[in-house]
Amino acid sequence: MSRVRLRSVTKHYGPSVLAVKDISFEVADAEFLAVLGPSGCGKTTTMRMIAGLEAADAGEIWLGERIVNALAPAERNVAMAFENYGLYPHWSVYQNIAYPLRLRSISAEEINTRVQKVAKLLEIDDILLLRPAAISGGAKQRVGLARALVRSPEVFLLDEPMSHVDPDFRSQMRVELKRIQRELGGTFIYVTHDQLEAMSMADRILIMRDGVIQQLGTPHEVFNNPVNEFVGGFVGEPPMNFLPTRIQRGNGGVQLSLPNGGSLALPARYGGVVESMAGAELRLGIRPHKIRIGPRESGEGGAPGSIYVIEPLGDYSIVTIKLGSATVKVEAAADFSGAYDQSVQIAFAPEDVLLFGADGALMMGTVAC
Amino acid sequence: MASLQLTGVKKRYESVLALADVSFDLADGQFMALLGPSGAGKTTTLKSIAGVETPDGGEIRIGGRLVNDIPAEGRNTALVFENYALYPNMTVYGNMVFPLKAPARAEKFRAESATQRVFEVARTLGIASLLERRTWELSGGQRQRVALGRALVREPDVFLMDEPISHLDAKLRFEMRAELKRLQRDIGVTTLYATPDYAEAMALADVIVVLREGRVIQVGTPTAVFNRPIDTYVAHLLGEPHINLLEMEIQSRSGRLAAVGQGVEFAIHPSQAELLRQRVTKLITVGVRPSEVLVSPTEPDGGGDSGTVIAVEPRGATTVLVVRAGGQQVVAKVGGEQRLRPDSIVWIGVKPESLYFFERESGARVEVPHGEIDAAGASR
Amino acid sequence: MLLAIWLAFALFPIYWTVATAFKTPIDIYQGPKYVPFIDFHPTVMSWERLFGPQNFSFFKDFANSLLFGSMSALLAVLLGAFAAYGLAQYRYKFGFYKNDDIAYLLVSQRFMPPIVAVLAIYITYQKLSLLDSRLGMILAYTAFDLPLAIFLLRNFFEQIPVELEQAAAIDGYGKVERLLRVVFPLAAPGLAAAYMICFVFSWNDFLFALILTFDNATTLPIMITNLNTQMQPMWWLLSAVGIVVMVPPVIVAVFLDRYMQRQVLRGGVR
Amino acid sequence: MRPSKSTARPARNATKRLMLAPAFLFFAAFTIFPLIFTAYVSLSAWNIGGRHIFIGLANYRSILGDITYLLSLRNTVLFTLATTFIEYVLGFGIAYLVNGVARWQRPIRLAVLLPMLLTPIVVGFIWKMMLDPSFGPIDSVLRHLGLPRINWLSSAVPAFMGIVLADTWEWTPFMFLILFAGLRSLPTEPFESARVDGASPWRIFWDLTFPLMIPASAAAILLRSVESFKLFDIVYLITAGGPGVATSTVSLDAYFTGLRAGDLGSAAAMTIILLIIVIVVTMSFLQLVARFGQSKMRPLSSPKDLASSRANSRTQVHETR
Repeated sequence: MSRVRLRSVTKHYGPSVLAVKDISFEVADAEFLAVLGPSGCGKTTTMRMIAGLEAADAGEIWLGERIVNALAPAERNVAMAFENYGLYPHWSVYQNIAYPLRLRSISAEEINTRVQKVAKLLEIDDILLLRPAAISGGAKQRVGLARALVRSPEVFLLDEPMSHVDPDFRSQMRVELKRIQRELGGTFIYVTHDQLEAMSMADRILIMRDGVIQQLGTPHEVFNNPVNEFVGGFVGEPPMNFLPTRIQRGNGGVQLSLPNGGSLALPARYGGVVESMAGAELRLGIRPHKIRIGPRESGEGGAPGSIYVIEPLGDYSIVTIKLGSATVKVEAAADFSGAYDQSVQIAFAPEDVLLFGADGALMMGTVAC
Repeated sequence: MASLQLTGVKKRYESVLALADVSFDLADGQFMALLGPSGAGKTTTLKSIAGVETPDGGEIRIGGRLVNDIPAEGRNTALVFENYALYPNMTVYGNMVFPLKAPARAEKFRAESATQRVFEVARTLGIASLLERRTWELSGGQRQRVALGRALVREPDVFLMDEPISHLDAKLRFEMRAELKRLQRDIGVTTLYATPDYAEAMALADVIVVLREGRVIQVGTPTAVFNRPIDTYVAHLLGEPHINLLEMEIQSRSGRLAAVGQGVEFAIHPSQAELLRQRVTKLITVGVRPSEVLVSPTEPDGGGDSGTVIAVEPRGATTVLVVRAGGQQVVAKVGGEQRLRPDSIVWIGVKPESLYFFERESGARVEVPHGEIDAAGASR
Repeated sequence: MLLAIWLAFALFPIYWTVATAFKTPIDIYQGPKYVPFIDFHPTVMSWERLFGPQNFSFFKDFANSLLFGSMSALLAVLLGAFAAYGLAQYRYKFGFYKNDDIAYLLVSQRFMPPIVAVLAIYITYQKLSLLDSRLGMILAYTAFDLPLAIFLLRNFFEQIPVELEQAAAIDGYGKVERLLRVVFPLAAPGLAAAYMICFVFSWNDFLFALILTFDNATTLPIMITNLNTQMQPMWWLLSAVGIVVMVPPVIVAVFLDRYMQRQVLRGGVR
Repeated sequence: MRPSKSTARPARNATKRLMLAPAFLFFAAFTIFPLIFTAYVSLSAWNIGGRHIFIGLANYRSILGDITYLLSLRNTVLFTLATTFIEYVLGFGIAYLVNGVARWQRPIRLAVLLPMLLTPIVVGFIWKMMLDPSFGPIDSVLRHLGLPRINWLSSAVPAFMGIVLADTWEWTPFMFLILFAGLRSLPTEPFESARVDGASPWRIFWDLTFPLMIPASAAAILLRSVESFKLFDIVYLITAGGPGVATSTVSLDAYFTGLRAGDLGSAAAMTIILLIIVIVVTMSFLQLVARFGQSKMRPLSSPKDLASSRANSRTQVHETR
């Protein structure tokens, strides 16, 4: 196992498409790194460059103590699981998993032991003799994963390895995969567009957008201290609310204006930082579970609004509230009831608020992390 | 707008029984969700109602009128397909005006009012600026809205939707879900919505019909189905993370009843004790939702069962823990501020009133005898 | 490199033919001459002869080839489209025969050496006075093209998502209108492609024309063999006719190739 | 499970059948009827004027003793074997090379395909020119290289080779077309995973490319060999079967016997025998592919694998239905 380093790596497709733009990061030995972003953000390209399936236009890719830019995939000793399986269609599941071992002149018994072991781990030991065409998409994905895990490479590269897995089985697989990684002590790079997968498995998350790194941090960091609006909106479900706001000097302190005549008084400790920004158009971010429906209490901010939609979800409800032309989603109790268009108040505490500038960058974050 | 009734609808494709027996009533203006995994018969049900599949038996009534022998073009339904099925040879406008130019409606919407109607709906859906576009130039969310628009322009008697938002990204899905619900309520159109996602079904619908292998197994309001699932299957289907289903035994402990499993023991609420008393020493499946599992890093006053954390999934606002206690594995959903590490020791407990009891063999929930029958008819 | 050798091998004979069409008989019979303007002086002599007044049967044969190709392709595509649509859209069962078996049966005609059928057709045509008739040739070519059209179009109709026609039904359109407004517009590229391929097959045929025609209904390939059988083959003239015969299939191929590059059904579903 | 595509109710069954009717009509009139009729003619003494009497298998007996026919038959079979083999190997190679070309692929592809698009009779003429012993370019090239001149069309073996050469020129593109399409439709991901798994290009070819190309190869070989059995046009034009009957084929022999010599009965018998051979060859080839495909596609199989493969294929059928 080794650490992986990328230094100023850039990749173009054709003259006009910049897939990955000058990215640098390091994955520690035995770390589980999730690369998270929407489709087209460059996350898969990044992984394929590490595997050697794409050549970087510029920059260095290090595996352990080697620069591998010039090496063919076969010489890099990496294992990869593909989103669309990449299974050998004419061979059985067993033969698929065994293939990388057979290429390495390992004895037949050893191969058999290792294949059986990994198959049991991924619960595919009962389909070892079937061909890929005869098994479900989720099972194919597990076979692809097994073929990667059966090896002992420098780094495991996993490209959306659960996207076709039955949702029912996915939560179990997340737990299993995380456990396998800890047991193997392997370096994992895991590409996904699903923030839940990234949050629940990774030691650190690398968030990308349009070929540029947005943030690299632990799940707690990216959730609680997103560096910009994009990260704030991408991580967390239901997504973070964003409201237009403006800094005002009010009765005895600094205030944030809220839609529909609402306001939020900032505690004195923030005053100095933002006072200079008075009048600027900003965006206020607040998580749905940090908003309360009800009259505001002292020290809280809030605004009047009306109920737009109520969505009961069993454990809780999501209530969408219209504040003039803006809307916010609020996580309310499971038994929340109310009439459509009924007038309500929302309230939240200043320490749960994030402030973003016009360019989307974080200006003021929560203290707690 | 009209009511919709299905009675004993059956459909077989060669060796596969798609619909074994589907019956339900959908009142005028109601929003009903068909909930079930793929293969449960949702799409076949929708297509049978629309008239593009012919059921082998049973009756379908729209607004009281038997439509079995009326071809699709005569039924005035609208169906939003899972893959949208936009006509690639037409513009967005062409797609949306298409149903209005059909022979059956040509009179009602003459050229001028058809155009107006399309503009009106396009404006409601925020796609008025896309009308001249070709369908392949649109993003997934835009296509979904065009499909919705094409369905809405005709003022259908019944509005059918087949997983219309399942291919959108997470953020858009949250937005569209709320918009759809509000839109349906504002228009008041009778709606049947197929989805495999329990959250969509609960969030949107007035009534949920749970389908399994071509059979209706439960009908009820979202909260009724969630809180009073008819069996372990429904209990498992609704809720994320899934409900914990633990194999236990009812035992009498110094006069009080308790559910006892390997390494865990839950007290039983007095209100349920009466019902369970005759099952003492019987094997039973106990259900407890992860959000109802109490986890504490120190031993609580009343005691409890200790276990080892084997997985920690931070999700931001919440954290999901997998705890191994005795021979059982229990999933718990706790606050996001919880910072437990794998291998730490915790104590778990449950409030007695949050337990569900199911027959071990059949999976049927042990019925609570009185006062809990839901208005929409939880029993079927 | 290997590829370049093959390309030279593939292209040289074609070049040779084109060059020959611009030579005089003397250039030809003095042994091989390769490069125009250096080796030999290009002339349009053969072309004058071909289009000139004292011409033999060139215009008649050309018109026949064109007529047979276009009409038989039209019929084959029309009738083939019905069968192909049916096979793609419905489920059939005649005894043990289901869709795939029916399609296979119809297409299996292509496996039969045409000489087997053509003798019987010769006798039958003789009886029906269809020998050397234009109608007879069109019918024979239609039969000859039909399996091909069915094979191509069935694939094509199967690629049209069934949901599109279902959507049109729900939108309020009857069967005929659904076909006209949704299915056929979407299938138009496939119909065009099948038409062109059928045209070329009819156009290129030699055996049917050789056996079933002798005067009125002869086609260009027959003209070539007639010129060829003379003691001193008029290579210069033959090359010119050959070029005329070669051009339509090549145009069709270039056109189809461009066509296949484009995604035909993009944006339809999802 | 695949939902029925039928949007029809029972009343539309008539429409459904009507759609197939014209195709079946043509099939009956131009395939089934001629087939039966030819079989009947083959059992008769039937001359071109129309007089005929039933003579049983006499035609078959006489043609099977006829050296011209036997030679034609041998030529047809040899010719099919030779061209199919040569064209397959060349076609695969060219497809593989063109598939690896990044720039100018479209014009190269068209250039490779060109010979196949030409009207066969024109191809015949072109090669007659090419092979001409006095005025043809091939002859002149051989002369320049100081090699012995070959009198292509007037002695038996070179004439046969000349026909094979012309056919290879014309139809290798067809093999290329199908094999190239096959290569292009191969999924890319298995090849990428093989690269990551550490397989060399050589192993990738033999472990993946070749086995995955078996269906395309089988289709190409089958279609091409069936076409080869029909060979008529270019031979008619280049040698007319000559010198003597050295390059005669069954189709050619039947044509001359039936329409030039007027003995339709014998000609019919000749074609029926050809048809039987084509059917037998096609069937046994398909059988061979099925068996070869089984073993070649499972090079690692253990007995246990083989035992399960039958169950496996059944599941597969079920899935695709």
